[in-house]
Amino acid sequence: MKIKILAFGVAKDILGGTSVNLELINDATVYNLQYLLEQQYPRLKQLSSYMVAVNNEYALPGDSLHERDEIAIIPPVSGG
Amino acid sequence: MKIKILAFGVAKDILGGTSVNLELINDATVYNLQYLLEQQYPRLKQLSSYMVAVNNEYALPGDSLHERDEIAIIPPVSGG
Amino acid sequence: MTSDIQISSKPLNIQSAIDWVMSPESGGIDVFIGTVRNSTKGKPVIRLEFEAYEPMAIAEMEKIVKQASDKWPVQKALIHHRIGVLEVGEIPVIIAVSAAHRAAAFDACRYIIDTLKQTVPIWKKEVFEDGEVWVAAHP
Amino acid sequence: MTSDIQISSKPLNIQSAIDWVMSPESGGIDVFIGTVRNSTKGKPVIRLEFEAYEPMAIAEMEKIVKQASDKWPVQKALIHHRIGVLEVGEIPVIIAVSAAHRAAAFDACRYIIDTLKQTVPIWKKEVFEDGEVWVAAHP
Repeated sequence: MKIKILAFGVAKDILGGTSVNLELINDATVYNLQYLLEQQYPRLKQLSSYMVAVNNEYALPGDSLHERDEIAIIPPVSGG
Repeated sequence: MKIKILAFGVAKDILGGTSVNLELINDATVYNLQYLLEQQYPRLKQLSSYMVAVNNEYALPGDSLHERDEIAIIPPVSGG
Repeated sequence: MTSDIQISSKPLNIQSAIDWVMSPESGGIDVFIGTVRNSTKGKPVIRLEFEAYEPMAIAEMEKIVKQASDKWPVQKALIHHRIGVLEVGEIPVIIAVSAAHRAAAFDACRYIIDTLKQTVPIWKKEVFEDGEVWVAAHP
Repeated sequence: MTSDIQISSKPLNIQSAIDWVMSPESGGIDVFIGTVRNSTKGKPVIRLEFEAYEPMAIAEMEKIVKQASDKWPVQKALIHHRIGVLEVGEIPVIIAVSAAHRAAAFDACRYIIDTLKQTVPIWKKEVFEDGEVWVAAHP
């Protein structure tokens, strides 16, 4: 399945834009996505940490992804 | 010596005005003053508590009073 | 640390109080605003009347601000206290504290209002429909 | 408990934020105001740039306000967060909480800003004379 990943903050710099499209196996997990992203964008591994959000909620590594999900890379937040 | 006592809040109601004049022995202490006041104004004893201030500072029972001191009855405060 | 401590019989101005504590060195400001509540222990309050022993109240507030700035790295601290007759919704007190980091601003602001309520010679009379009472005067 | 949560690219208005949380049932209001500091770790800051993942940031702020009102008896809670370019002295965030008694207002306000800084997807870039950095991005 094809999914679109939104990127913010430093992740936008690392991914080279506000979103990227990726091809993932059906029912891929958040963990699968992170593995693939870190292969393609090794600088992600240099972050203090980062989370994946699915449909505006923080997701866990074992959560499954679906084709129309809104998926985002959330680098360490620093609002306020 | 003659001293003038300022009264605030509920003490103003008990003493019947914003100030009263009292005759005290020379070098009377805060404790002496409180004793005399409570004789003349027994309702003072019904307060939760009250303090005496001398020259804008809270005073202790053993502190001495002097003729030109600014003396005030401080009932329980409730500002803010 | 600089401070601005005032007792006033005119309405307090929140914006100018906050403007006063802000500075380019500040990262956070904590502000406490007291407001006159329409009831106390379930009984409707018509208005409040505040009275201060002004010179001593100012001296006590200066002490409190000094203690707060000894305890926490505060940049500016302001206490404005209103006296006289206040209707429901009006503001008896504004406390504003700026600091480089927010923890100091929160800690100092809370310390100032908590201590003010214990030591500063200001008195509040609650006026009800059927009478009035000096707050905290009697057990 | 009612809340007002906004993300805005326009300057935040302190007075209207405070007016919104006030009510005749309130006895105390605590307000936290973040301000852009002119330096970080001793290095002069020229400006900040804030970016938000808006729908998720709003959802996270709603969760935080809900948690705060589950923990403390809060009457109204407001979070206004600015995004875009902010100069030194400008205001990235205002949090205002009203309650019948001040302890709840202080506790909830501090909980909201502390939690916001940990969980809400908003990012800050510090711009220095010689470069820029996304805050907290790297160890």
